[in-house]
Amino acid sequence: QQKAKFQANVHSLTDLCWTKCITGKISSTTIDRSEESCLVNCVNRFIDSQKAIVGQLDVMGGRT
Amino acid sequence: QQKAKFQANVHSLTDLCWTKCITGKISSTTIDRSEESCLVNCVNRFIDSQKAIVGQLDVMGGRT
Amino acid sequence: QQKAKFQANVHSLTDLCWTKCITGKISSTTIDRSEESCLVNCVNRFIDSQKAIVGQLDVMGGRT
Amino acid sequence: ARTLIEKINEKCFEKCIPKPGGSLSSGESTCLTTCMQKYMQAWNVVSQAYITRIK
Amino acid sequence: ARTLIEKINEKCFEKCIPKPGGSLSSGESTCLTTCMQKYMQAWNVVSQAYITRIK
Amino acid sequence: ARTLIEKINEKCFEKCIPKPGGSLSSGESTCLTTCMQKYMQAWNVVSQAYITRIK
Repeated sequence: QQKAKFQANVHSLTDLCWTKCITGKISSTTIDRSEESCLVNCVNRFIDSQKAIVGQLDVMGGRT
Repeated sequence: QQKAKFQANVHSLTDLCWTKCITGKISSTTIDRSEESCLVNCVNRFIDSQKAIVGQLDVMGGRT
Repeated sequence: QQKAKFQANVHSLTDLCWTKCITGKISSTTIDRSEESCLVNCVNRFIDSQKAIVGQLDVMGGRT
Repeated sequence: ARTLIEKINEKCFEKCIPKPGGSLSSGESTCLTTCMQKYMQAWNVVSQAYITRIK
Repeated sequence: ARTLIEKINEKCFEKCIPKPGGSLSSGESTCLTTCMQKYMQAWNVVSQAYITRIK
Repeated sequence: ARTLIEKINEKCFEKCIPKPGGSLSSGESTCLTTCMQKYMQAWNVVSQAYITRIK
Protein backbone atom coordinates (compact mmCIF):
# COMPACT_ATOMS: atom_id res chain seq x y z
CA GLN A 1 0.00 0.00 0.00
CA GLN A 2 3.00 2.26 0.59
CA LYS A 3 4.21 1.16 -2.82
CA ALA A 4 0.90 2.29 -4.33
CA LYS A 5 1.32 5.70 -2.67
CA PHE A 6 4.87 5.95 -3.99
CA GLN A 7 3.75 5.11 -7.53
CA ALA A 8 0.86 7.56 -7.37
CA ASN A 9 3.30 10.30 -6.32
CA VAL A 10 5.68 9.48 -9.16
CA HIS A 11 2.79 9.49 -11.63
CA SER A 12 1.55 12.90 -10.54
CA LEU A 13 5.06 14.37 -10.34
CA THR A 14 5.87 13.10 -13.83
CA ASP A 15 2.61 14.58 -15.11
CA LEU A 16 3.32 17.98 -13.52
CA CYS A 17 7.02 18.14 -14.39
CA TRP A 18 6.48 16.86 -17.94
CA THR A 19 4.09 19.76 -18.55
CA LYS A 20 6.59 22.21 -17.05
CA CYS A 21 9.77 20.88 -18.65
CA ILE A 22 8.92 19.22 -21.96
CA THR A 23 7.47 22.22 -23.71
CA GLY A 24 8.65 21.96 -27.30
CA LYS A 25 7.74 19.64 -30.12
CA ILE A 26 8.58 15.98 -29.68
CA SER A 27 11.52 15.30 -31.99
CA SER A 28 13.86 13.05 -30.07
CA THR A 29 13.18 9.86 -28.10
CA THR A 30 15.63 10.98 -25.46
CA ILE A 31 15.45 13.62 -22.79
CA ASP A 32 18.22 16.19 -23.32
CA ARG A 33 20.40 17.61 -20.54
CA SER A 34 18.41 20.75 -19.92
CA GLU A 35 15.14 18.78 -19.84
CA GLU A 36 16.66 16.32 -17.41
CA SER A 37 17.90 19.01 -15.05
CA CYS A 38 14.52 20.74 -15.27
CA LEU A 39 12.78 17.48 -14.29
CA VAL A 40 15.10 16.87 -11.34
CA ASN A 41 14.76 20.48 -10.15
CA CYS A 42 11.00 20.29 -10.56
CA VAL A 43 10.78 17.23 -8.28
CA ASN A 44 13.06 18.77 -5.66
CA ARG A 45 11.43 22.22 -5.65
CA PHE A 46 7.98 20.62 -5.45
CA ILE A 47 9.01 18.73 -2.34
CA ASP A 48 10.67 21.89 -0.92
CA SER A 49 7.47 23.77 -1.56
CA GLN A 50 5.39 21.11 0.19
CA LYS A 51 7.73 21.16 3.17
CA ALA A 52 7.60 24.97 3.34
CA ILE A 53 3.79 24.87 3.39
CA VAL A 54 3.58 22.16 6.02
CA GLY A 55 6.23 23.97 8.13
CA GLN A 56 4.32 27.23 7.88
CA LEU A 57 1.08 25.51 8.88
CA ASP A 58 2.84 24.25 12.00
CA VAL A 59 4.05 27.77 12.82
CA MET A 60 0.50 29.01 12.46
CA GLY A 61 -0.58 26.45 15.02
CA GLY A 62 -1.91 23.90 12.62
CA ARG A 63 -5.05 25.90 11.89
CA THR A 64 -7.76 24.35 9.70
CA GLN B 1 -20.03 11.61 5.42
CA GLN B 2 -22.11 14.71 4.62
CA LYS B 3 -19.26 16.69 6.15
CA ALA B 4 -16.83 15.01 3.75
CA LYS B 5 -19.10 15.97 0.83
CA PHE B 6 -19.25 19.56 2.08
CA GLN B 7 -15.47 19.75 2.40
CA ALA B 8 -14.93 18.23 -1.04
CA ASN B 9 -17.27 20.86 -2.51
CA VAL B 10 -15.45 23.69 -0.76
CA HIS B 11 -12.11 22.32 -1.98
CA SER B 12 -13.22 22.13 -5.59
CA LEU B 13 -14.97 25.53 -5.47
CA THR B 14 -11.88 27.14 -3.95
CA ASP B 15 -9.74 25.56 -6.67
CA LEU B 16 -12.03 26.78 -9.46
CA CYS B 17 -12.63 30.26 -8.07
CA TRP B 18 -8.98 30.80 -7.11
CA THR B 19 -8.03 30.18 -10.74
CA LYS B 20 -10.75 32.54 -11.93
CA CYS B 21 -10.26 35.34 -9.39
CA ILE B 22 -6.65 35.37 -8.23
CA THR B 23 -5.02 36.03 -11.54
CA GLY B 24 -2.14 38.40 -10.80
CA LYS B 25 1.15 37.91 -9.06
CA ILE B 26 1.06 37.02 -5.40
CA SER B 27 2.16 40.15 -3.55
CA SER B 28 -0.08 40.44 -0.53
CA THR B 29 -1.10 37.84 2.06
CA THR B 30 -4.61 39.21 2.07
CA ILE B 31 -7.41 38.96 -0.42
CA ASP B 32 -8.39 42.46 -1.59
CA ARG B 33 -11.98 43.66 -1.96
CA SER B 34 -12.31 42.96 -5.66
CA GLU B 35 -10.85 39.47 -5.26
CA GLU B 36 -13.21 38.79 -2.38
CA SER B 37 -16.28 39.86 -4.31
CA CYS B 38 -15.11 37.81 -7.29
CA LEU B 39 -14.79 34.73 -5.07
CA VAL B 40 -18.25 35.22 -3.55
CA ASN B 41 -19.81 35.81 -6.98
CA CYS B 42 -17.99 32.79 -8.36
CA VAL B 43 -19.48 30.52 -5.70
CA ASN B 44 -22.97 31.89 -6.16
CA ARG B 45 -22.95 31.87 -9.96
CA PHE B 46 -21.57 28.32 -9.95
CA ILE B 47 -24.48 27.17 -7.81
CA ASP B 48 -26.93 29.18 -10.00
CA SER B 49 -25.44 27.50 -13.03
CA GLN B 50 -25.81 24.05 -11.49
CA LYS B 51 -29.43 24.78 -10.58
CA ALA B 52 -30.17 26.05 -14.10
CA ILE B 53 -28.75 22.85 -15.59
CA VAL B 54 -30.62 20.55 -13.23
CA GLY B 55 -33.84 22.55 -13.79
CA GLN B 56 -33.43 22.32 -17.55
CA LEU B 57 -32.84 18.58 -17.33
CA ASP B 58 -36.15 18.27 -15.47
CA VAL B 59 -37.94 20.27 -18.18
CA MET B 60 -36.48 17.93 -20.78
CA GLY B 61 -37.97 15.00 -18.93
CA GLY B 62 -34.87 13.94 -17.10
CA ARG B 63 -33.31 12.36 -20.15
CA THR B 64 -30.09 10.38 -19.68
CA GLN C 1 -19.42 -2.81 -13.43
CA GLN C 2 -18.43 -2.99 -17.09
CA LYS C 3 -21.23 -0.50 -17.73
CA ALA C 4 -19.65 1.85 -15.19
CA LYS C 5 -16.30 1.55 -16.99
CA PHE C 6 -18.00 2.25 -20.33
CA GLN C 7 -19.73 5.33 -18.94
CA ALA C 8 -16.55 6.62 -17.32
CA ASN C 9 -14.76 6.28 -20.68
CA VAL C 10 -17.52 8.15 -22.50
CA HIS C 11 -17.43 10.90 -19.87
CA SER C 12 -13.71 11.40 -20.14
CA LEU C 13 -13.72 11.18 -23.95
CA THR C 14 -16.54 13.73 -24.15
CA ASP C 15 -14.60 16.02 -21.80
CA LEU C 16 -11.40 15.74 -23.86
CA CYS C 17 -13.03 15.97 -27.28
CA TRP C 18 -15.38 18.81 -26.25
CA THR C 19 -12.31 20.87 -25.27
CA LYS C 20 -10.59 20.00 -28.57
CA CYS C 21 -13.56 20.41 -30.91
CA ILE C 22 -15.99 22.94 -29.44
CA THR C 23 -13.70 25.92 -29.36
CA GLY C 24 -15.87 28.89 -30.34
CA LYS C 25 -18.62 30.72 -28.51
CA ILE C 26 -21.76 28.80 -27.74
CA SER C 27 -24.37 30.13 -30.14
CA SER C 28 -26.34 27.14 -31.35
CA THR C 29 -27.88 24.26 -29.42
CA THR C 30 -26.79 21.87 -32.13
CA ILE C 31 -23.44 20.47 -33.06
CA ASP C 32 -22.58 21.46 -36.64
CA ARG C 33 -21.08 19.11 -39.24
CA SER C 34 -17.47 20.09 -38.72
CA GLU C 35 -17.82 19.82 -34.95
CA GLU C 36 -19.43 16.41 -35.31
CA SER C 37 -16.69 15.06 -37.56
CA CYS C 38 -14.07 16.49 -35.19
CA LEU C 39 -15.70 14.65 -32.27
CA VAL C 40 -15.86 11.36 -34.15
CA ASN C 41 -12.25 11.70 -35.31
CA CYS C 42 -11.17 12.63 -31.81
CA VAL C 43 -12.66 9.43 -30.37
CA ASN C 44 -11.16 7.25 -33.08
CA ARG C 45 -7.70 8.83 -33.03
CA PHE C 46 -7.62 8.62 -29.24
CA ILE C 47 -8.28 4.89 -29.40
CA ASP C 48 -5.71 4.53 -32.23
CA SER C 49 -3.22 6.35 -30.07
CA GLN C 50 -3.90 4.11 -27.09
CA LYS C 51 -3.50 1.02 -29.25
CA ALA C 52 -0.22 2.33 -30.70
CA ILE C 53 1.14 2.89 -27.20
CA VAL C 54 0.07 -0.50 -25.90
CA GLY C 55 1.45 -2.16 -29.05
CA GLN C 56 4.78 -0.37 -28.67
CA LEU C 57 4.97 -1.40 -25.01
CA ASP C 58 4.56 -5.00 -26.11
CA VAL C 59 7.38 -4.62 -28.66
CA MET C 60 9.59 -3.22 -25.94
CA GLY C 61 8.97 -6.33 -23.91
CA GLY C 62 6.35 -4.91 -21.60
CA ARG C 63 8.89 -2.94 -19.62
CA THR C 64 7.61 -1.16 -16.48
CA ALA D 1 -26.61 11.28 -14.15
CA ARG D 2 -24.53 12.88 -11.41
CA THR D 3 -21.25 12.97 -13.36
CA LEU D 4 -22.94 14.29 -16.50
CA ILE D 5 -24.36 17.24 -14.53
CA GLU D 6 -20.97 17.92 -12.99
CA LYS D 7 -19.23 17.79 -16.36
CA ILE D 8 -21.83 20.04 -18.00
CA ASN D 9 -21.54 22.54 -15.19
CA GLU D 10 -17.75 22.51 -15.33
CA LYS D 11 -17.59 23.03 -19.08
CA CYS D 12 -20.53 25.41 -19.46
CA PHE D 13 -19.64 27.56 -16.45
CA GLU D 14 -16.23 28.02 -18.06
CA LYS D 15 -17.73 28.89 -21.45
CA CYS D 16 -20.70 30.99 -20.35
CA ILE D 17 -19.59 32.73 -17.17
CA PRO D 18 -15.97 33.80 -17.64
CA LYS D 19 -16.44 36.69 -15.18
CA PRO D 20 -19.02 35.88 -12.50
CA GLY D 21 -21.03 38.99 -11.60
CA GLY D 22 -23.56 39.83 -8.89
CA SER D 23 -26.29 37.80 -10.56
CA LEU D 24 -26.80 35.55 -13.55
CA SER D 25 -27.50 37.77 -16.59
CA SER D 26 -30.11 36.66 -19.10
CA GLY D 27 -27.33 36.24 -21.67
CA GLU D 28 -25.52 33.90 -19.31
CA SER D 29 -28.73 31.95 -18.63
CA THR D 30 -29.39 31.48 -22.32
CA CYS D 31 -25.80 30.45 -22.90
CA LEU D 32 -26.04 27.82 -20.15
CA THR D 33 -29.19 26.27 -21.62
CA THR D 34 -27.71 26.27 -25.10
CA CYS D 35 -24.40 24.89 -23.89
CA MET D 36 -26.10 22.16 -21.91
CA GLN D 37 -28.04 20.93 -24.91
CA LYS D 38 -24.93 21.06 -27.03
CA TYR D 39 -22.91 19.14 -24.45
CA MET D 40 -25.52 16.42 -24.28
CA GLN D 41 -25.46 16.17 -28.05
CA ALA D 42 -21.67 15.90 -27.98
CA TRP D 43 -22.03 13.18 -25.35
CA ASN D 44 -24.31 11.26 -27.70
CA VAL D 45 -21.98 11.66 -30.69
CA VAL D 46 -18.99 10.50 -28.66
CA SER D 47 -20.93 7.64 -27.13
CA GLN D 48 -22.09 6.47 -30.56
CA ALA D 49 -18.60 6.72 -32.07
CA TYR D 50 -17.15 4.81 -29.15
CA ILE D 51 -19.72 2.01 -29.40
CA THR D 52 -19.16 1.74 -33.16
CA ARG D 53 -15.43 1.54 -32.62
CA ILE D 54 -15.26 -1.01 -29.85
CA LYS D 55 -17.91 -3.42 -31.03
CA ALA E 1 -5.97 18.79 6.20
CA ARG E 2 -4.29 16.58 3.63
CA THR E 3 -6.27 17.84 0.61
CA LEU E 4 -5.84 21.48 1.63
CA ILE E 5 -2.05 21.05 1.70
CA GLU E 6 -2.13 19.33 -1.68
CA LYS E 7 -4.27 22.06 -3.21
CA ILE E 8 -2.12 24.84 -1.77
CA ASN E 9 1.02 23.20 -3.06
CA GLU E 10 -0.51 22.65 -6.50
CA LYS E 11 -1.68 26.26 -6.84
CA CYS E 12 1.25 27.99 -5.15
CA PHE E 13 3.93 25.93 -6.86
CA GLU E 14 2.35 26.99 -10.16
CA LYS E 15 2.24 30.67 -9.12
CA CYS E 16 5.55 30.95 -7.30
CA ILE E 17 7.89 28.53 -9.03
CA PRO E 18 7.21 28.76 -12.77
CA LYS E 19 10.79 27.69 -13.55
CA PRO E 20 12.22 25.39 -10.86
CA GLY E 21 15.92 26.10 -10.32
CA GLY E 22 18.69 24.38 -8.39
CA SER E 23 17.36 25.59 -5.04
CA LEU E 24 14.44 27.53 -3.64
CA SER E 25 15.28 31.26 -3.91
CA SER E 26 14.30 33.55 -1.06
CA GLY E 27 11.82 35.27 -3.39
CA GLU E 28 10.20 31.92 -4.09
CA SER E 29 10.07 31.09 -0.38
CA THR E 30 8.40 34.39 0.43
CA CYS E 31 5.95 33.92 -2.42
CA LEU E 32 5.03 30.46 -1.11
CA THR E 33 4.31 31.73 2.39
CA THR E 34 2.30 34.65 1.06
CA CYS E 35 0.42 32.47 -1.39
CA MET E 36 -0.38 29.91 1.28
CA GLN E 37 -1.92 32.51 3.55
CA LYS E 38 -3.87 33.95 0.66
CA TYR E 39 -5.14 30.55 -0.39
CA MET E 40 -6.33 29.80 3.12
CA GLN E 41 -8.14 33.12 3.18
CA ALA E 42 -9.75 32.31 -0.16
CA TRP E 43 -10.79 28.95 1.28
CA ASN E 44 -12.48 30.75 4.16
CA VAL E 45 -14.27 33.21 1.87
CA VAL E 46 -15.50 30.42 -0.38
CA SER E 47 -16.50 28.28 2.56
CA GLN E 48 -18.48 31.15 4.12
CA ALA E 49 -20.20 32.03 0.83
CA TYR E 50 -21.11 28.39 0.28
CA ILE E 51 -22.56 28.00 3.77
CA THR E 52 -24.56 31.23 3.40
CA ARG E 53 -25.91 30.04 0.07
CA ILE E 54 -26.94 26.51 0.96
CA LYS E 55 -28.43 27.10 4.39
CA ALA F 1 0.97 -0.31 -15.84
CA ARG F 2 -2.59 0.90 -16.42
CA THR F 3 -2.04 4.46 -15.12
CA LEU F 4 1.23 4.84 -17.02
CA ILE F 5 -0.52 3.97 -20.29
CA GLU F 6 -3.33 6.41 -19.51
CA LYS F 7 -0.90 9.19 -18.66
CA ILE F 8 1.21 8.58 -21.77
CA ASN F 9 -1.88 8.59 -23.95
CA GLU F 10 -3.19 11.78 -22.34
CA LYS F 11 0.08 13.66 -22.74
CA CYS F 12 1.13 12.29 -26.12
CA PHE F 13 -2.30 12.60 -27.72
CA GLU F 14 -2.19 16.27 -26.71
CA LYS F 15 1.32 16.75 -28.12
CA CYS F 16 1.08 14.64 -31.25
CA ILE F 17 -2.54 14.91 -32.39
CA PRO F 18 -3.65 18.50 -31.84
CA LYS F 19 -6.21 18.21 -34.66
CA PRO F 20 -7.54 14.65 -35.03
CA GLY F 21 -8.11 13.81 -38.70
CA GLY F 22 -9.79 10.91 -40.51
CA SER F 23 -6.89 8.57 -39.82
CA LEU F 24 -3.59 8.53 -37.98
CA SER F 25 -0.94 10.04 -40.28
CA SER F 26 2.52 8.48 -40.34
CA GLY F 27 3.90 11.68 -38.78
CA GLU F 28 1.45 11.30 -35.91
CA SER F 29 2.36 7.64 -35.47
CA THR F 30 6.06 8.43 -35.32
CA CYS F 31 5.41 11.26 -32.88
CA LEU F 32 3.44 8.90 -30.62
CA THR F 33 6.22 6.33 -30.49
CA THR F 34 8.85 8.98 -29.86
CA CYS F 35 6.72 10.71 -27.25
CA MET F 36 6.01 7.45 -25.46
CA GLN F 37 9.70 6.62 -25.15
CA LYS F 38 10.42 10.13 -23.96
CA TYR F 39 7.63 10.01 -21.39
CA MET F 40 8.93 6.74 -20.00
CA GLN F 41 12.38 8.24 -19.74
CA ALA F 42 10.93 11.25 -17.91
CA TRP F 43 9.13 8.83 -15.59
CA ASN F 44 12.46 7.19 -14.79
CA VAL F 45 14.23 10.50 -14.18
CA VAL F 46 11.44 11.69 -11.89
CA SER F 47 11.26 8.38 -10.10
CA GLN F 48 15.02 8.40 -9.50
CA ALA F 49 15.03 12.02 -8.28
CA TYR F 50 12.14 11.28 -5.95
CA ILE F 51 13.81 8.19 -4.47
CA THR F 52 17.09 10.09 -3.98
CA ARG F 53 15.23 12.89 -2.25
CA ILE F 54 13.05 10.89 0.14
CA LYS F 55 15.55 8.28 1.24
